[in-house]
This record gives sequence, C-alpha cells and structure tokens, in this order.
Amino acid sequence: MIKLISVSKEYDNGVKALSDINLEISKGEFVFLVGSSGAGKSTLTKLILKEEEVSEGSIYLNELDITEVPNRRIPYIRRNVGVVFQDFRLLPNKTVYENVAFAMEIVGAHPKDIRRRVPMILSLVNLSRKASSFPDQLSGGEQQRVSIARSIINNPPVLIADEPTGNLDPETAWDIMRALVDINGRGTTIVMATHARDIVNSMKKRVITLENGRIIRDEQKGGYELEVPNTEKHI
Amino acid sequence: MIKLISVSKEYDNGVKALSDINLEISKGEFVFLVGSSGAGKSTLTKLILKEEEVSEGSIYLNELDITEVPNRRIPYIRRNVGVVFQDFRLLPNKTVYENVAFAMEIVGAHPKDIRRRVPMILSLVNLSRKASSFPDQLSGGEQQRVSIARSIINNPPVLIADEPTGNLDPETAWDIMRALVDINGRGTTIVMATHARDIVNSMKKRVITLENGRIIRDEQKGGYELEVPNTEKHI
Amino acid sequence: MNLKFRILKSIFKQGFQGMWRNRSMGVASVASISAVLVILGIILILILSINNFVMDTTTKFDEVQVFLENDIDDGIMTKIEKTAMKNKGVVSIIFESKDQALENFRKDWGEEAYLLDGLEKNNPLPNSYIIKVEEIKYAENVVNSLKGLDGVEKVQYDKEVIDKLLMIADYIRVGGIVIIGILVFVSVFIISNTIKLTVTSRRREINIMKYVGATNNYIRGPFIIEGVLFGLIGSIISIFIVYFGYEYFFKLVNEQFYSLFAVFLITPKMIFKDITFIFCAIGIGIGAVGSIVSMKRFLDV
Amino acid sequence: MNLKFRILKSIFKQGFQGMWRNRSMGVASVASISAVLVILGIILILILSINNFVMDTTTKFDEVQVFLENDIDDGIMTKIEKTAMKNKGVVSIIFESKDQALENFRKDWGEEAYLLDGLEKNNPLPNSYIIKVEEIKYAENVVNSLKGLDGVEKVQYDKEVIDKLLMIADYIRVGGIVIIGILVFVSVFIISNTIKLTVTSRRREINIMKYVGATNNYIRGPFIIEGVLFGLIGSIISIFIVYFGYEYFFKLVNEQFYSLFAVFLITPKMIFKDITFIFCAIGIGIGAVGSIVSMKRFLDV
Ligand SMILES: Nc1ncnc2c1ncn2[C@@H]1O[C@H](COP(=O)(O)OP(=O)(O)OP(=O)(O)O)[C@@H](O)[C@H]1O
Ligand SMILES: Nc1ncnc2c1ncn2[C@@H]1O[C@H](COP(=O)(O)OP(=O)(O)OP(=O)(O)O)[C@@H](O)[C@H]1O
Ligand SMILES: [Mg+2]
Ligand SMILES: [Mg+2]
Repeated sequence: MIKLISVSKEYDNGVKALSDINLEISKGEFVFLVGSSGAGKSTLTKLILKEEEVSEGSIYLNELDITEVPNRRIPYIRRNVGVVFQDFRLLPNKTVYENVAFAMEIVGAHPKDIRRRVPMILSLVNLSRKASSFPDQLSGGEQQRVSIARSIINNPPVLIADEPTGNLDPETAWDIMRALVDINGRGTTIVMATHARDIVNSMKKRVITLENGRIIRDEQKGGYELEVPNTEKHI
Repeated sequence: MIKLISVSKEYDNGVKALSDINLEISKGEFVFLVGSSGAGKSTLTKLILKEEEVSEGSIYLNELDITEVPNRRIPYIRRNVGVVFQDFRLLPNKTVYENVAFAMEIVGAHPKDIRRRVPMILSLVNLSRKASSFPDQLSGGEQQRVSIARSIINNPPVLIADEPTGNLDPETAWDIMRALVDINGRGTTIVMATHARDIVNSMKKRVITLENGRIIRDEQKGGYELEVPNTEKHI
Repeated sequence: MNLKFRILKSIFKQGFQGMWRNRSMGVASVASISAVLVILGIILILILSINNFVMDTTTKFDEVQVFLENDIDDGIMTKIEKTAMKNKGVVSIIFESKDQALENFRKDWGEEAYLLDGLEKNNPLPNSYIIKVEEIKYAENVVNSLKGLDGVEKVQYDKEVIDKLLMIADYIRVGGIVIIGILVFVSVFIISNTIKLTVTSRRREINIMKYVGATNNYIRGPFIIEGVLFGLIGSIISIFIVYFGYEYFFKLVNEQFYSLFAVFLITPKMIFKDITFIFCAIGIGIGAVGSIVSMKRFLDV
Repeated sequence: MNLKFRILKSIFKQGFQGMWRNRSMGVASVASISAVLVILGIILILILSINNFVMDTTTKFDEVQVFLENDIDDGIMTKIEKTAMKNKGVVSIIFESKDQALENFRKDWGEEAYLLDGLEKNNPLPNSYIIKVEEIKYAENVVNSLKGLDGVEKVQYDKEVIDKLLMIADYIRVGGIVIIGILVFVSVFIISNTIKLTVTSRRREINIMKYVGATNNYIRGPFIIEGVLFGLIGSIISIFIVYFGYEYFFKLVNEQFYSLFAVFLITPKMIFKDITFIFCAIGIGIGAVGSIVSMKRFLDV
C-alpha cells in the first residue's frame, strides 16, 4: 500500500529531517509512528501527501510512484489519503459542517449523500452541536475532531493522522481511537503519528520509532519506548 | 493572586462556556486545570488574560479587578502574565530568537539583557539549534516550546499554560514540567490546563476539574479523574 | 455530466459564500476598483469634452464662399449652384448679396465699423454664395469643382485655420487615446493588484484546499467568481457615481453658464453606453484574470 | 528616557524588518500607490497645461489702445504718456502713427486688404498709443486714468474678449481644482485602502502582539513606519515615472511639432517641485494615516 525506498528529506534551510527511510506498510495495517519532538514524523506524513517533495528516494502509494506524478494528478492522489493535520488546517470561513462537507464536495458527491453522511460523521466525533460554528469559535479539541471528521468522511483507503489526540482528554481520545480501529477494521490503512504513550502501549499495533530522521525501531505489537541517546542536559 | 468571583462567560453565538465560577489561587501555587474537550479551560485562561470579556462576575489579579481596567492599561496587565497558548501564536515573520526576544523588547529590556537571556531560555527548551528558523520551519512540538520560552522569558509573576505539552513526547514533556516546577519554586504562580493524565497524577498538585463550564472538583494534591456524566453513545 | 454539474454548482455556491464571508476585505477591494474607475471616468469625460470642443469649433469653419463676378446672368448662376450641389457632403447653398455682405462686415467689425462709412455708394464687395458642407473634409472637393468656372471670381475657405484645427483635433484625439490608454493600463494594474492583495491574504485557505485534494480548477472557481463579482459591483458603483455625478455637474453648468460651457461638454447620455461597457469590461475582466493570475503562485503546492 | 529610546529603536527595527519580510505584499502595495500617483500626475499636467494655454492666450490681449485726437501738441502727448506710465503694471507704451495703423490693418486683413485701397490719401485712422500691461487685470485702471484726458479721443481695449477669457480661465482653474481635488481624494482613498488590505492580512500578527502585552503604540509604530516607507517608495517611483515620462513627451512634442503645442504645455521643470511635494505628502501622509486608521479595528483586543 505505502512503500518508501531510501527516502531522504532535506529542507531548504539545510535541515535534514529524514535520512534513508525504508518502509513498507501493507493494506489494512494500523501503524503508530512515534519519536521525540522534531524526529521527523510530520515530515514523513507530508511526503506521503506530497505536501513536501522528497530530496531522494521514491514513495509508492498503491503501486504508484508519487514522486513522479505530474502536478495535475496530485489532487486525485490526495483524495485517496485522508489526513488529520497536526495543526488542524480548517477553512476559517466555513462552518464545521461546511468544512467536513467540503471534502465531499470537491469529489462531486451527491448533495443527498452529503446531507446524510456529514451529520453522521459529526455525531461520531461528538460535534453535532457545533455543526454551525466557525473554527475560531471552537476549543482546541473540537477543532481537532473536525479535522478528524474531515479526514474520514470519504472513506479513504489510507488515513494519515498526525497527533490526532494531542488536544483531547483521555476519554475523548479513546473514543476517537475506537473509531479509528473500527475504520481500520473495514480496510483502511492507518498511519498515526503520536506522543500518546498510553494509547500506543495498550493498542498492541505495529510501532515505528523515529529518531533524528532515522527509523531506530520497527516492531509488530510494539510499545512506546523512546531512548533519547544524545539528549542535551536536563534541568 | 488570582481570584474569580461568580464569573460567567457566554460567547456571542450563545454558547455558555463558563457558569458561575468561583476560584482563588494564591501566590506561588501550581494549579492544574483539567476537564474534557470543550469544558471551558481555555476560556478561563482567556478571561484572565482579558482576551475575552467576562459576561458576569469579576476577576482579580493582584488585588486589581481586571474587568474594570481601561483598555489603555491592558498591555501592562498582560505583561504580568506569561502565556503558553494552545495554538502557540508565534509571529510568522519573526525567527524563533526574535519571537522570544519580542516579549522582552516590548517592555524595553536592555539589548544586552536580551542577548544574554534569550539564548539561555532557548537552550532550556532545547531549541538552541532552531534560533534562526521561522515558525513554519518548525515541527509542532518545537513551535510549542517556542511559545513556552516566550511565556517565561520575562519571569512573569503568573504563568498560564494552555496544554503546553500537547505536542510533546513524554520525555520532552517532562523536561518542560521540570522547568515549570523550577520556575514555580522561584515564586511564579502557575495555572496549567492539560489533558496529560500521567503528569497530573504524578505531580500531586492542586487539580481543578471543569465540566460543562462548571467546577466539579477542586482538590489539593489531586489526580486526573474525569467523570463524563452525560456522554453520548460510544462506538 | 451530472458530476460536473454538481461540482460547478458547488463552485458557484462557494464563490458567493466566499464573497459574503470575506466581505470586509471585499468592501475595501470593491471600493478601490470603483475609485480607479471613477478616475478613469472623469478623465474620459474630460478628454471627450476637449475633443468635442475642438470638433465643434471646426464645424464653425465648415463653409466655402464663392465670390461672383459683377453682373453675371441667372444661367451662369444656376450653373454654379448646380455644380456646387453635385459635390458630396454639401448641405446648403445660400446667396449673399453685396449689400448683405457689407451689412455683415459692419456687424462683425463692431467699434471699427465707422471705417466702412461711405462704402455703400460704391460697394466694392462682390456677391457670393456661401456653401455649407456636412464635414470639413468635403470642402476641398467643392473648392476644386468651382474654381475657374465661368462667373466665379474667387473661391475661398479658411484652409489654413481649418487645417490647423484639424491637426489639433488629430493630436488631441491621439493624445487622448494615449492618456486613456495609460489610464486603462494603470487601472487594470491597480485593480489586479487589489485582487492580488485580497487573494494573498487568503493563501492559507488555498493551501488547505489543495491539501484536502481539491483540484486547481475547483479552488480557482470560487475565487474567479468572487473576483468577477467584486469587479462587477465595483464597476456598477463607479458607473453610477460617474453618470449621476456628471449629469448633476452638466445640469449645473447648463443652468448657470448657459451656452458658454455647455457646448464644450459632452452630454451624459452620449457617454453612458461607452462608460458602462468599458467599466464592466475592465471590472469583470480584471476581476477574473486578476484572480487567476494572482492565484497561480499559491496553487503550486 | 533611555527606556523610551530603546523602545523607539526597537520599533524602528521592527518596521524595517517587517517591510522586508512582507515584501511580496509590499511590492503590490507600493505598485498600487505609484500607479495612483502616476494618474494624478498625468491629470495634474493636463490641467495645468490647459490652464497655461488659456493664461497664455489672455496675455495676447493684454494691451490698451488710446486713440488720439488729430493734431495735438507734444505737451499733451507727453502728459498722456506720463499718466499712462504712472499706472501699476504698465510694461511699455508705444506710439502708432495713423500710417502705421493702416499698414497694420492691411496686413491683418490679408485677402480683403483691397477694401482699404484709396484710404491712404485721406487716412481716417487716428494716431494712437499702444500700452502693454503686465497682466490683464491692470488694464482697467489704465483705461480709467486716461479716459476724458485732453487729446484722448477714445480708449479701447478688448474688454469683452478679455472678460470672457478671464472667465474661462477662472472656470478652468476652479474646474481643475475640483477635478484635482476629486483625484487627490480618490488617490488617498485607494492608497489607504491598499494599506488597509495589507494591514488586514496581518491582523493575526497584530492580535498576537497584543496578547503578548505590547502596547498599541508599540504595535502601531512598525506598521506606521512600514506604511510611510511604502508610501515614500511609491511616491518616489511615481515622481520618477511622471517626471521623466513627461520630460520625454515634452521633448518629443517640441521636436516634432515645434511651437504648435509647446506653448500649451507646461514645462517639466515647472511641475517638478510641485509634483515632488504633492506626491510625497500624499504617499507618506496616507501611508502613516492609513496604517493608523486601518489598525484601529484590530487593536481593540
Ligand atoms: N518547512 C521546514 N523547513 C525547515 N525545517 C523544517 C521544516 N519543517 C520541519 N522542519 C524541521 O525538520 C525536523 C523534523 O520536523 P517534523 O515536523 O517532521 O518533526 P515531528 O517529528 O513531527 O515533531 P513533533 O512531534 O514536534 O511534531 C525538525 O527539526 C524541524 O525543525
Ligand atoms: N470564540 C468562541 N465563540 C463561541 N464559542 C466558543 C468560542 N471559543 C470557545 N467556544 C466554546 O466554548 C466552549 C469551551 O471552550 P474552551 O476553548 O474553553 O474549551 P477547552 O476546555 O479549552 O477545550 P479543549 O480541551 O478542547 O481545548 C466550547 O464549547 C467551545 O465550542
Ligand atoms: Mg509533527
Ligand atoms: Mg482549550
């Protein structure tokens, strides 16, 4: 489903965010991506979404080398990947309902389907009451849940979630996790970057650990174990 | 230090975010503010910062009723309150260094002091290498740490931190917590809204629990216990 | 088909919605567009009026005078008349007797008329025909056809003055077109700049749409619609301001100064159609093109 | 004192930095400012030139002619001359004999000069003085002082024409001021709108500064500096475009058409100072005021 072959990413300012990443994720897997702050988790998700270009290597999504895809085709690739962004990225001038509906409208979904499905997903993330609020009228956790709702509305084959529970209380976070497991059970491949030790530890899924832009561990049924080899002094 | 007397907040769109909050926090206290997503934690911090106006009640900061303060004086009040915002609020056109230095410049700090203190604080949050990066060149956790650095640079008597560890790995989160405890030890009053159950449980500090805009628990040496009385169905 | 239609419908919805939700920026942007077009309108009126004035002046010289020899018979006179009338563009031909001519001189000369005293008895002035032509350019032919004819002593028209006037008119027309050209260019520039500022302030939004998988056309659509609507509203406002403002001014001038200025000024009616057309074309065109061009940069993500 | 100075220094630093870091928006905004001022410049030149032309024309009529009685002695003539010279604004006084006058008539009349044949022997024209005045407004006094004087038969000047011309000149001046006033207003409007768009796109930044505890003045400072710099750059660019553009045009006209137009056109030198002053005033003024006004809304948090 997702395959990275010796992928490296160096940003314009010279920061080497990822070095020589080799990775294969099969269809239907649920993978946690862990690593300390700045390890390269978000960079990895950005590469899969083609938000950033790889510096070296290739990324295959469904047998298609997305590093070679012409600009024109990118939107169609992105539609196969639902994304929960770390910084939410909600459209400020659209209500919660419209933000979620937007993802359906761009693929030309039938209005009837939109009217049926959006409220369903909103109630799934417990935001029915906020349907007509604008993003800046929401709490942090509510915004995050809108972003989650938008990412799953189209039943994408791949779901990438970048710290989808960072702003949620544990209870709500577990609700979301249950929903993700459910979606995963119906065939969606899920890659989730997270810092939530509890969640990673209790889910017993594949865990990929990044450190300084390299994969230092990749375990089936793994746990959240971070060794920070070369930390600077602690206070 | 901070005193809220029957404070209520109703937003323009009719959402009642806080109802009849009475609360007193003494100088030098370390207080956790917990509660499920949308409970009103950020609203409370926004009221103390006068980012939002109270609908009813009064808020005293250092014996001063800030709900009565004329607009002109607000900046000077805000300078006594360091804030880590849930959404970071970094100035996009300033580097990490400049963002942190900005808080010192507005109070007219001496350039020598700025040049001495900013690198110190940046190394405290482990961001020395990123001093000349712009916010959009940082990872989520790095941005959050810049926001933390900025909030403490002026040694404010009060520090309000709205989920300051939401985007940090546990290791880094604990580094930050140690730093906060240290600051607290030197006399700064700290109010921290958080979802980090581990942290709250192991710190044994005062915990105020909000639910639907009301204080439902207020315990010295408390723990993170959330009862969600009227949840909607879970999946 | 149905899919495309749904997408199109959704684009339109987004366009109108976007305009409404961004109305505070929209107001600033529409105001700038109107303001630029109002300037353009004022200049257009100014230049057209100057042109009008010059053209008007030239028509005062649109006559040819044919001086006749003394004592010629009616046959010859008829022949002259007929020859003159055969020319293209001749409007009227009027006989002016020598007495009439003297009388006219007297009127023209005003205070110096006493110089003509005593000429009545032995009037040295000839009889003449005054031939009016439709437009000055027809005069040359009339002159040529009559020169040398029996009974014609001299054919005269104010060639020099007319040539000079025509030249001035030409230069004014060219100069006017140049100035208006510059203005149109500058207006286009300002309007597209304004649209650019509006679009730039929403680049984040555009980015988000891209990351969610919207195609460039889908993202562009609502912005183009917004741009066109801004342009349209801006031009309608400016048309109203210019038209009614000028009508008011025109009335004022007509009432207060009678004919003195009125003849110089182009009438509001005459410009209404042009202004409507030009303004709408600029407003809508730049609204659309400006949006497309300014978005280009942000769509490459 | 030291504190204030440090804060001021930091404000300036932020202003320059902000301008540089927002340069893509800045370019659009400077371009709009320049464009508006270029329009203003073109119109200014147009109106000043028209005014110039009219004023120039009036000076062609700035003389008073005093017709003398026949056969008056030198004493009387000297007295007339002296009386005339005593008036304010008199530039020269020239004697024109009756023979000279007839000759001039002959020249003026051109083709009709034969009408004057035979007048030489009994020239009915009087001797006269032609008095040139500095400006037309002085003529009235000269006329009054000479009327009824011994030896003066008649004092004549083209009152009607002059009055008409002066009136036209007045109207053009008033009309010009009105149009330029409108233009200045519209320019101010567009520029402040542009600044507003620029500021609006940074409202989030302003908010953040407020929440961190910056005073309104501290936040405003850099924006005002930015606005002023944008305005200044915009006006300098437009001054260059207008001045050199017009100089080029002026040269072209002078070389190609000689005096025909050159007399109408105001010289580039004449306008340079005005334009520099007006443009800088507008650019800088609006840059500053526009920033202040457009920020007002965002500072109330
Ligand atoms: N646009 C960019 N330009 C330059 N450097 C960048 C950019 N984005 C990220 N980086 C750098 O690349 C490294 C990896 O960043 P990334 O966002 O992938 O980290 P992360 O693992 O998601 O961290 P976090 O848990 O804090 O979100 C960091 O050092 C960061 O500063
Ligand atoms: N500007 C606003 N306008 C209207 N309603 C708002 C606004 N800001 C917040 N709210 C609502 O007020 C309630 C409390 O929000 P608040 O941000 O205080 O929650 P929170 O406890 O910080 O939640 P989280 O943990 O998700 O950040 C929520 O229901 C939210 O939707
Ligand atoms: Mg990240
Ligand atoms: Mg919050």
